[in-house]
Amino acid sequence: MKKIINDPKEVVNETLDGFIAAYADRFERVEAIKGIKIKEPKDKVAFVIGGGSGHEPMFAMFVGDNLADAAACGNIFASPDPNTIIKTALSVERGKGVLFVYGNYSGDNLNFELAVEMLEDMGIPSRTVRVWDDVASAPEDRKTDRRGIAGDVFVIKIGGAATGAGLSLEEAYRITAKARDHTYSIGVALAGATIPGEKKPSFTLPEDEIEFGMGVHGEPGIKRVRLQSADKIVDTLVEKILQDSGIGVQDKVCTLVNGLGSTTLAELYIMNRRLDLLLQQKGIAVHDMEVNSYITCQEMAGASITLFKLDDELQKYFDMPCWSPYYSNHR
Amino acid sequence: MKKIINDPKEVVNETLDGFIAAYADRFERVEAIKGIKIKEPKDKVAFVIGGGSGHEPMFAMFVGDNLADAAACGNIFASPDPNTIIKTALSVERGKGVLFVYGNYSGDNLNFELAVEMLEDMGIPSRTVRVWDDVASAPEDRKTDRRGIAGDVFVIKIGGAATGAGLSLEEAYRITAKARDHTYSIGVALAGATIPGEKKPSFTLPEDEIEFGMGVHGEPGIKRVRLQSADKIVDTLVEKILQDSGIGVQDKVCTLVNGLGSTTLAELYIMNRRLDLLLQQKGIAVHDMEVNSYITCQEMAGASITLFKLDDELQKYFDMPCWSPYYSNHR
Amino acid sequence: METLNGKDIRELLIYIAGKIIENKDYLTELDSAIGDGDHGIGMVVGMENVLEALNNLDKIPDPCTIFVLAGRSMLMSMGGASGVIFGSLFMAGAKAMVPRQELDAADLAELFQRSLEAMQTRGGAQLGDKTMVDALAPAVDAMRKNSESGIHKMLEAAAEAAYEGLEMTKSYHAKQGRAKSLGERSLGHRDAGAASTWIIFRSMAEWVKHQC
Amino acid sequence: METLNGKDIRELLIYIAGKIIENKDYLTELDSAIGDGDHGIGMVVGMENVLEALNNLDKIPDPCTIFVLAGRSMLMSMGGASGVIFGSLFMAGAKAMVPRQELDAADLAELFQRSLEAMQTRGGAQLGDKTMVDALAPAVDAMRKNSESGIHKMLEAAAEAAYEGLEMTKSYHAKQGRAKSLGERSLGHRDAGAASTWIIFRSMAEWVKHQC
Ligand SMILES: Nc1ncnc2c1ncn2[C@@H]1O[C@H](COP(=O)(O)OP(=O)(O)O)[C@@H](O)[C@H]1O
Ligand SMILES: Nc1ncnc2c1ncn2[C@@H]1O[C@H](COP(=O)(O)OP(=O)(O)O)[C@@H](O)[C@H]1O
Ligand SMILES: [Mg+2]
Ligand SMILES: [Mg+2]
Ligand SMILES: [Mg+2]
Ligand SMILES: [Mg+2]
Repeated sequence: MKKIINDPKEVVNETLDGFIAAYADRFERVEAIKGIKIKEPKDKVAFVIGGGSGHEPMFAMFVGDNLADAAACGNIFASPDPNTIIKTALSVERGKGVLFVYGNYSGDNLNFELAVEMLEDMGIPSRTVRVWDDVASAPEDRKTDRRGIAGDVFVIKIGGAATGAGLSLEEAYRITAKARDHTYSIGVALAGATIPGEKKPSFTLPEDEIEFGMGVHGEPGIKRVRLQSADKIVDTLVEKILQDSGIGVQDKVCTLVNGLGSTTLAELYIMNRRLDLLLQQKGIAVHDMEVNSYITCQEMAGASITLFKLDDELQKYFDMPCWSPYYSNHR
Repeated sequence: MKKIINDPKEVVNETLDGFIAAYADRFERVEAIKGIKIKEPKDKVAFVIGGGSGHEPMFAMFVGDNLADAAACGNIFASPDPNTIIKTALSVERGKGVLFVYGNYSGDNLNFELAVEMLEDMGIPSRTVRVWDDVASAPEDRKTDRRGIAGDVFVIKIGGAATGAGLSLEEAYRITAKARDHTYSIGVALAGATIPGEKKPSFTLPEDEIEFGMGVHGEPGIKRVRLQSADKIVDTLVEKILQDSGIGVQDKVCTLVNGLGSTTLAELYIMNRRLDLLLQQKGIAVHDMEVNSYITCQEMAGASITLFKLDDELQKYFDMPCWSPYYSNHR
Repeated sequence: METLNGKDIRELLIYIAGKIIENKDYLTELDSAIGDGDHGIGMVVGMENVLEALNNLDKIPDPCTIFVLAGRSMLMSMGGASGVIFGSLFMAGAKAMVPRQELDAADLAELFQRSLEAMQTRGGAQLGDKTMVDALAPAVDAMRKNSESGIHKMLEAAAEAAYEGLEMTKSYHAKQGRAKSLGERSLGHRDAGAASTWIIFRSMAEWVKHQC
Repeated sequence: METLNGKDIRELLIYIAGKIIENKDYLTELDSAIGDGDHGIGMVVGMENVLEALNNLDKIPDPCTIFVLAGRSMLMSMGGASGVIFGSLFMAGAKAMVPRQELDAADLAELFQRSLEAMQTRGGAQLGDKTMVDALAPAVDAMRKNSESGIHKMLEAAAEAAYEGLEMTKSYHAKQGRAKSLGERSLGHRDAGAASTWIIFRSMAEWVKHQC
């Protein structure tokens, strides 16, 4: 795969530079490391997100008003190191502690945990919400083994709103963890992706096959089948989510159809059409539908569906206005 | 190329359905044809855009507040037919005439012209701005032969603001045409794209080659070279635009780095970094930088750079707030 | 057969539609080389609409009305350059003629002559611009020259002239349509619309031959 | 050589770094099969940082400090699971030891034993979970068993045990790291981190051998 890059090792660095060039009025880099922060963090619990790069706009571009205060960025598909995490957190910490949200991966867990230990050694209270929304990645009784995928969006939305509302660390943590526990996703992959600077895609799929449950780094999924119609694909994804989550009649959800990179908006909307129809049929109320490529995986082809189950409290925070260059709430 | 679709012939139709499912509070379909409109058009000159589909979010998803009132959508890479254009225009016309913006292609010209003739036969005054921003597609003395590519974004932004400000058809036309005449783009392609339902990509490029000046439908460009660094690519693109446009010291511009489909945001930001640097070096002031995939070409890989030269009048309309699901002005 | 009535024109157009649909991939391939690769798709959409319109006729009107009907079906459904261009091919000339129950060879020649003129006025393409005009203009020319030899001979001559016109497009720089930005690089490639035009005239000649 | 001083450890680590960098594509390939294909990239980033740190030393500190320095360079720069895991491999054990000017075979065995424990506490991986622990644990075991035979023999035994551990990972279901969601499908594949571990121990044995 050809890419428009300079030195492969500088991809993340130069991406962040280019981002700041476009939004220098609002954001700045954290000195010496791969972090992005809002220029003038408010006097509130610091809300810090992070993870491997290569999923743009996630994570760096979800920093903003009532979203994250800062993002710690790793290399492509690699968690940031503890040094990056700590410096990023310190750059926006205002004496009220730090709430972290990141995806539940070995690498992220190890690095963020270490960072949190070091922060606590420095007397800075920190809480962590790991996103584990991918219902395909482990059975329900091993929920905490599940990967974090596109559900990040909802957890970050709520974390940003809860900290933005001036809640205490404990309270913001409680609500954000609840958001996490109300978020269910599953994806389908059609074709692989190449890490910048590498020659070969990290996985390939035969020209007539697709794979359900594949992760956003190309981690293999649960079932490989022949290419099916969009409607059939959506039926499978939704059925799996409803089964796992128990979401049903009388429940109210927000939805996200997330593209993985090279899948077109048209395809995502064709999926959304079917999703809308299914939810209507099942008597599930829809509060909001999002369709976009928020968590990509280089030029991987495929998409995921996320359902975020609302209760009154979560809806209140979901409806709070927010803004970042790629995600904003216009309600 | 595998795609997540149902019947290839229903791609546009189902895309629009899925879009309305997500935004039913604001938009609706125009009955019986492939058109999208805002639900409650204001009492002003109707602003209608359109063109072939397959470039999502352009055109359907640029309908919104102080943007287009409606969009007439053709099949993938094919202009809408006159019937679609007329019905779409009539659905938002409020007795003050219609301003059309579309890309300068044989097919669009023929179909929109025919539609405009029929509308005028019905007593509805109409004006048309064809976007011809692609400096690679014809020399300056045949400017009106140039193709419309990502520059659409700026022309639509200004057309939406000018009609939204309540200007007369003539006045809105004048300002929108000026915006068109201030817009310059050029692109580079890395890999081809496949129309849904077709088996083969409509063009391919060798694994180590890129092509400057290629159009957003894969129309061949002006120069094929070996893959280069992002910086070198941007240098070539910017040089060509500056040469052609005469933009230089003391001028003020808005910029857009537009991805064609499968090119990642990271790559676009790496390009933006260099663009910012070059403009600084040349003493060109930057009012705003946009980085996104607004005008795609299925899963084509590549990007374009657009410079939009501001004067006081254009800046005023550029700065007016606007909103659509994929494009909004947050100033 | 020395004249064609409404029923004949209907069957003729249905035959043409079948042939265009058969050749979808060939047309798309030509358009891929120097255009955007959708010409076959567009023509098939148009022809399917023609088939729907012609298969659902309550009663058979006069031949010009059938041509107009087919042309309008294309014009109002296909989109793309070819929607207007090929819609006009069937519609513009037929609309301009005084209605009559049967068309003889001279009438047919006149009809396509008028279509050609309307299309050039609208699209601005000249001979040598590498468009369907390069196949259509010689075909019309051949029709006028051979209209005294009867419909079948005339259409054979038209088809042959269209084919030669199509082959000639290989040697032209494109000046209209998507390929015009290509300059020299369009050399060596046939124009997709000219290929459709050739298929249309060849199909007409074939259909008439089958009736003999 | 029966003991290693600071200078030796520095050279040993530089040798390891070179070997890991040489094997980048192999490591990435293993990670592609059941992970995300970046293990080679991450290890190279870490090793380049180790090289930078060790090549810019003003004076040579004691061996444990060098190990800590190298481990911290990895831990604070690599990210990914392997940043913490392989950083700890060099850092955790060395940090826990009483500083001394030279390390003998038993000291080395103790150092890696302590690293293994720290790593398991932090990462939670058990033998058979298909991680680098499957190569490290047998290697440490072999070191303890062979610490009386001298550094070279001990490291040869450790490298061999690491290799056997690596080969064993083919028969395990992954229970840690990215591959854990794969279940049965991880069978037949080697763990990438175990391969790095083997390369590290093999390189240590090689380096010591070259000094004899
Ligand atoms: N101005 C024109 N006059 C005559 N024919 C034209 C003109 N522009 C395009 N064409 C014909 O249309 C064909 C392309 O049709 P099609 O691919 O369906 O449209 P599009 O270019 O919109 O994709 C060209 O091959 C050419 O023969
Ligand atoms: N909890 C853990 N304990 C020990 N080793 C682990 C653990 N998680 C992952 N690893 C090791 O790390 C390797 C993956 O490293 P790497 O690819 O660099 O990280 P990532 O999984 O973040 O992409 C695995 O092959 C495995 O050996
Ligand atoms: Mg990784
Ligand atoms: Mg087209
Ligand atoms: Mg075409
Ligand atoms: Mg990995």
